[in-house]
Amino acid sequence: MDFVKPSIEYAEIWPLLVMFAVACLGVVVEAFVPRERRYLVQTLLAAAGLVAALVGTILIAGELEVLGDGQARGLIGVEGSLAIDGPTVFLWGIILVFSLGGLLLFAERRLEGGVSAFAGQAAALPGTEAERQASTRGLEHTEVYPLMMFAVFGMMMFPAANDLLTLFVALEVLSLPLYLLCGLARRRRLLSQEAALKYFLLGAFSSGFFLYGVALVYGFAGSMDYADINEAVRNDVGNSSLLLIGLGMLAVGLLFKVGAAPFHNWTPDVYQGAPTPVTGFMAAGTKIAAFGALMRLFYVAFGSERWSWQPMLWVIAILTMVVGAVLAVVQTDMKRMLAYSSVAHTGFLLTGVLGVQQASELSDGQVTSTQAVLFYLTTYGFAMIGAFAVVTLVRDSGGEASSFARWRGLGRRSPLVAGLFAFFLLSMAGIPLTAGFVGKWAVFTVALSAGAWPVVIAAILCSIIAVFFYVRVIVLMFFVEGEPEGEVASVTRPSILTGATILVGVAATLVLGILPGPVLTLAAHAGEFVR
Amino acid sequence: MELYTPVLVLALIAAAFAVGSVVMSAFVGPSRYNRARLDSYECGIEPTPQPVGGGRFPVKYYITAMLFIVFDIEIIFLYPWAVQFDALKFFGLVEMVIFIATVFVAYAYVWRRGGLEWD
Amino acid sequence: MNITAYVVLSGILFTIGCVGVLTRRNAIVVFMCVELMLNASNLALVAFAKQHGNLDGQIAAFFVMVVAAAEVVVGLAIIMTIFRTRRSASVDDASLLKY
Amino acid sequence: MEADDLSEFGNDVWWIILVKSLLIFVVLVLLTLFNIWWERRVVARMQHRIGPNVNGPFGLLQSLADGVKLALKEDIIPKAADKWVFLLAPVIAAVPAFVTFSVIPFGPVVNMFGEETPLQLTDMPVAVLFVMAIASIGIYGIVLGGWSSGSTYSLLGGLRSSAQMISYEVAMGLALVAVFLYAGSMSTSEIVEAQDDLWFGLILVPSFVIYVIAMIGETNRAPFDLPEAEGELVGGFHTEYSSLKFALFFLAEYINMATVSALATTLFLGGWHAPFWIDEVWAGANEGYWPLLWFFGKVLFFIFIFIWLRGSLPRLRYDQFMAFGWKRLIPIALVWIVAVATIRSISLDGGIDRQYLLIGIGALAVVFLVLFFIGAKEESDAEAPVAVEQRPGAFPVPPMPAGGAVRGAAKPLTFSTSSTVTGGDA
Amino acid sequence: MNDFPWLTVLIAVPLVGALVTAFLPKAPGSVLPKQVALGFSLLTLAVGVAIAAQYDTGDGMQMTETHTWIEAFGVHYALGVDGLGLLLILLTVFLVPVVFVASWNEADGNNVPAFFAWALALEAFGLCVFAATDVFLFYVVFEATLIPAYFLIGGFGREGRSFAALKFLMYQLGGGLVLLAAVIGLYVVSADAGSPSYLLSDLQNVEMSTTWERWLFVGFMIAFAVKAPLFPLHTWLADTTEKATPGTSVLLVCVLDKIGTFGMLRFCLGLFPEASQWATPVVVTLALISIVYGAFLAIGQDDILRLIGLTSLSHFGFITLGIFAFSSQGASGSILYMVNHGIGTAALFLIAGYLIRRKGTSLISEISGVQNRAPVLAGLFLVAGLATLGLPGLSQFVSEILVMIAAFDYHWWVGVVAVTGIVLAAIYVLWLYQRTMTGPPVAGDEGMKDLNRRELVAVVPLMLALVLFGFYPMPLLDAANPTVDTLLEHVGVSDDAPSVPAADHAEEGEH
Repeated sequence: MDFVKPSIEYAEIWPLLVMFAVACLGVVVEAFVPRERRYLVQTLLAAAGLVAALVGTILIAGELEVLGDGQARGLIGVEGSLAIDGPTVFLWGIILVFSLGGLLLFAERRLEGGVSAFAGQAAALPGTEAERQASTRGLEHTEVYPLMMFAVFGMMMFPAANDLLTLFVALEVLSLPLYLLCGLARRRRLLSQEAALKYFLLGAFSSGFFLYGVALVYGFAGSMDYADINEAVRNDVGNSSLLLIGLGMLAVGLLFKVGAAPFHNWTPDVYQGAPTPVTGFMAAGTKIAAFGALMRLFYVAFGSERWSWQPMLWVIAILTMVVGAVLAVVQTDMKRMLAYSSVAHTGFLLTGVLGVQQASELSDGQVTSTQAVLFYLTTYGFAMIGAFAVVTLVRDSGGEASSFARWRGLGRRSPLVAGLFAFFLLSMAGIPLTAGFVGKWAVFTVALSAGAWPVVIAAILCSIIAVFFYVRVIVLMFFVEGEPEGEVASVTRPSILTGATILVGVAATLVLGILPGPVLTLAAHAGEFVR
Repeated sequence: MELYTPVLVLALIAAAFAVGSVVMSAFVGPSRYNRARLDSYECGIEPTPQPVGGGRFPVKYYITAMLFIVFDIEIIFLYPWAVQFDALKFFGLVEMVIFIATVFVAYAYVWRRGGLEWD
Repeated sequence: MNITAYVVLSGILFTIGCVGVLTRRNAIVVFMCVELMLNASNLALVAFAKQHGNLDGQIAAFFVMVVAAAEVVVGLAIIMTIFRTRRSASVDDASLLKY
Repeated sequence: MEADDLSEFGNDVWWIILVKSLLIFVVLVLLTLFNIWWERRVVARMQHRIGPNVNGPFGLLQSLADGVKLALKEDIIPKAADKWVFLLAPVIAAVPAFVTFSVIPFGPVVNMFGEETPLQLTDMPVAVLFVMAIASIGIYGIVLGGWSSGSTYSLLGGLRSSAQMISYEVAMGLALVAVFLYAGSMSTSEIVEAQDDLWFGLILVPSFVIYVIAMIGETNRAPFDLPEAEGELVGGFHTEYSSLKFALFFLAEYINMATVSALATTLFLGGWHAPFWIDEVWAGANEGYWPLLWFFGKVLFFIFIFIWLRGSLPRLRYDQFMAFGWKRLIPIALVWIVAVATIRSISLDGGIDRQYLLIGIGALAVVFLVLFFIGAKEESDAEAPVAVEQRPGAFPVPPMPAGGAVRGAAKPLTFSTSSTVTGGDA
Repeated sequence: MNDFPWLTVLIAVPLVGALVTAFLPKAPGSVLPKQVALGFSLLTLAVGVAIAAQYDTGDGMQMTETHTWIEAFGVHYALGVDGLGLLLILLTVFLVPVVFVASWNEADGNNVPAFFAWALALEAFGLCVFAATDVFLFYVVFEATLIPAYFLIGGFGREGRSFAALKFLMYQLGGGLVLLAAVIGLYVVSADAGSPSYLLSDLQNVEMSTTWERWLFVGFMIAFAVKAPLFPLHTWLADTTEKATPGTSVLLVCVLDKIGTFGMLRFCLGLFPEASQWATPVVVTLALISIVYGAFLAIGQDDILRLIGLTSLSHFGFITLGIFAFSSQGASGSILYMVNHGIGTAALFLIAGYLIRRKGTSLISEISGVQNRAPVLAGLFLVAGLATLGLPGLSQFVSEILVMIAAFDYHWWVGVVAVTGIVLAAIYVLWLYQRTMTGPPVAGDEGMKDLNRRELVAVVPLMLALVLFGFYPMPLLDAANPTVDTLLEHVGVSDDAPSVPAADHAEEGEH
């Protein structure tokens, strides 16, 4: 057997490796550093890793070579299994930024009176003496940091994956730590555990579909490599029913991850049950990573098969938006509402994804679908992580108070925090002068350019519905007259960590709303996916 | 496929023997009913009632099982690597050292946190 | 080599797993059905690898095993926690999260 | 390359296959009977007894007599048992035990009834993996047997047994990696061939040692026979089994002994190659049916070691046993693999600067030392024992000693040395 | 001076004012925020006047500023004024201080700085809307006006305001999102035609297919019809005016809603001339329905603020009718109408506000005989009311007549129906006056005071303007006519009737 020695482009993938190394180091720290010093070491280590990776990503971004046709920059490395191109680097960048935000939320200890939002001892049964002991002794799971780093590693690998196998592995690397993180809430542990169980079972189920899709597509193309699959699709070499079924199953797996209808069922439960810092991190990170992967898969591997998946995406996008928007209206819990709104956002993002066109069909300087989706992901991430950070602040005697009833009149009691939250909501609703508006504009534009006007119309209608439920929250916070009955939540003063996250979120949302130019240019500069 | 046919033959022979033994033991031996004999053996005392579903195991066993899975998987990767090592040479060495080190990280964690302690 | 039989078998296994996930109520059984799905995929991968005469599928099968193992580890941990709390592994009992 | 080298296999006509299969089956059954007898004799010798000597010459038929006796015993199925699983478990335990032998090479190609065929039922590119896989199925038999009995002893015995087997299987599997590294194959016949000059047992001593230890743990033999520790668990997982079903478990255990011995022979002691360079002086030693002699000689050597250990060592405590497997064997095996790979890499590839390799090895060694010995003292980090609530319906268990389970060795006993009693015969 | 960014300053002043005011201490009874806000609004007025002084009628877009904003979308920060924009800008900068003075105590007991800050923000966005010459910029500020408006309605006003605010916002955003679709469509069209750009000047040269043009027109028109409001998208109007404070209502109806008609002129006609003609029958019909239906609804109201709100529905019908009659009289009349309606309705709202503040109720059935107790109030109310019904000599008469001419020109029955609107207007105004001001005074309001000085200061300028423009509308027409001419030329309609005799006043562009 002839054996070609593999080569690995360490210079281009080192941020990825840094994340992995930091995760592993985190585990070692967990093993060898005394308990009382772990928190500090872990947070510093994780932060240092994220910053290092971010710096690396920026450096690499500056050095990517422009490929032959000028559409794409970057290279395919590690024996064809990773593609380090413009979109990858862009996605890495925003994933790392949001992970930093997530990390700050993870590290917040002031809200719970000196402990983190995670269970003191996950193994202790809820409501038992052991649990009380764990909490009086101030135990906490610092394992969440390595877990998070592993998840970030998976998130970075996911959009970079250039073959189906890497894609699958990345999918799992990103999912598995999140399953665990979801079940680690300090308060409402039953809820949290249940969320973890649901997330896990449904996630495993969908990855089963995904994997079978991988197998079928492999059966069709005889290769896992995107380029080879594309070649096979173009030449129509194999059994095309294998391809279609496989494509559908792959889509199921990815659409599950992004939370698109009809595979969105986990989203509200998990968003609600998971510890809020995790929710924020997950809502931003997973979606970014999964959309990156989705686009690369569909554009690069199945680009020639566009006519068979675009209609499917049309239907799914419309369905997702409708489901997300309509169900969000009837929610009475802030986290669930945000979850459904994130489903609706998935629909909007899909609207951008399906707006792909050949380079020749675009005029000079026109917004491309990649650019639009990348930008939308950026705005979405800032708004989501900021909004969930605000949710962590609003508390009553039982911890976080996420039910609507508790939020009544919050705007009068804490106008600043309520105002910031309202601002995030307005951004999500897509009101001009916020980032969300520009993002929406971009994805709708590309969809309309690609002729998907029914989807755009549906999206507009859903936006109207969406505005309603966002505004309802603002009404609830600011304009509900009369004294609320029952206990109401108040805003706990956070430490600098959460405060910084919220402020950065607000600032970014505002700046991206008023001056989106630089980021849009950056996204345009990222170019197309390398093939 | 011919490589596996003999295995099947041997398995069939063994299975025939084993099943035959089980069946035979039901017929050959004597059968004298005795209520106490059909109870679970607990050194002569009344057997403790068993919860439905076969009772619960200590969590330790799960941990062992999980650890086993981790290492078994590691072995799965080590075998092909070992067989092809001559072709992989130094590259293979480096990659595998990284791989083993990674597993070792988890291993050290489990060890330090008391996952390998048995009472 | 004709691989239709293998693919059909894997399809059947996959369907069994899928139906199991959808109909069974015990979390562990659901989980086992998921594993069945993964292994059905493995079978298909290996069969296709044989058909195409390259090793990609087999390598993939290896990785799938790893992933499946990791999933087992994570999944069992989660299911056990729930089981210890509720004394039940039924997914129907996990119903605190609703609309 | 595998396909070429395995060309000798898979060409047998059907009756040769049948004959070879039957032969293996018969040999295994006979070997079991012999081993039981031999064990009893040897242990008896060690204990200054005579052992079975009534039935047949030297009591050789004693085992057979026992078997027949077992068959005539009442076949009990406890009422708490899960009947079908209870019946199935011994079958599951026994069948894999036989099957593993199908890839063990007994000798080179011979002329069998006019057909040229290797003295090996079959071989495959992944033969050793096959052995490991099939052997693992046997564990199911034990777990299911323990679980289906519906008895606490059985359940715990079965669990312990399986925990023990899988623990030592890891070490065993790791020990084999070095062999594959040197043999470049997992096919048993090729591994044997690769040991034409030098046995792996000699150049890969740590692997060999680990393997031998692991194989004893794997087969639940003394000093690792905890699942059947009579003092604690009565009969372990087969407490509730009787008659031939019990015999099947017994059979499986002894075949497993033979299997792991045969595997050890194959992988480390040159398989059917004649020992001590006999073939240097006698060219025919490695041809024809002679290798059978060497092969069984080596297998019986291992069996003897089993017996010897049983006769001389006390049983380990369970925590010591698990700790030994997880905390010693596995890390050592892993380190050894890296070392072997490094050495192999050096010998293959002269282009690498050895200095770097040495530095690398040194660094690795330091890392491992740090990992295992720096923090070894402060075990305080082990999670505090979580008090599990007593719920109605749980097993009534006696309260734990204050401060948790007692750990570590007991204080050495001291006796007043007024008079010494000369040890008499047992 | 031409390089000086006058328009940016015009927008920036109230915006800065809003920020400053918002962060002033909100101690109860503090007048500082009010004074600061008023100061900023007066400053804005000054800037507005300065712009007007430099404005050269007949020179098309002036004081233009163009900066690239979002390159990827072809979006520019582009401002400029023509006659249409200028008039509306002046109306805005004029009304805001008036509203501030009139609403001096409206927000007491609530978050005072917020009220004034939001109002200033609203002014800033509104000015930006009228000055924008980039569709995207227009859209952004168009939507952005909703936020301050929403908070003004939802935060200040009467019981049930939060629902009214929500209804307002949902309607407006719904319209806005439809507009968004159309704006996006414009991008696609312009991208297909070459490189994407949102500049009005670029877009006017883009060739688009009839289908595209019509669809985009529909999108724009729906949004503007919600804004304006036009039947059947008007239902938010009455609720909003009823619940909001009169000051807010002035800002909404007299300034914000003008964006709708402004948009029709500038964008519907400017960008989609063929489609505008294609849609004329429908739009005209809707406008007529609005005129008559609005008037009937107004007659039936028992709430003064609702009533005034609904009169606006009728008036906006007139404006729309004038626009879509496609004649210079119609268009000029509409532009004039926008200004005059702004002034007249503002006066009505403010005086009604005074009344309601005194009476504590807005129900007509509970108010009676006010003119005995507060003759000045009643008198001013009558003047404003008469202006609304189009009494000759007051400003609205001129615009109404122009629109009427255009309507009869368009088709005789259109004119007939429109005339009905005037008749009905007489009914609701006079009947309103009769019911509230005349008759026996209600017991219990003996202590009712007449207007104080502050209140007079707010209303008198409006009254003066009503009278001034009633007799001398030329400055307004001078400003409007060049715009109208270019627009009609663009649409491709040539007047067969002589234009309004304004040509010889072209040089006088002073007010």
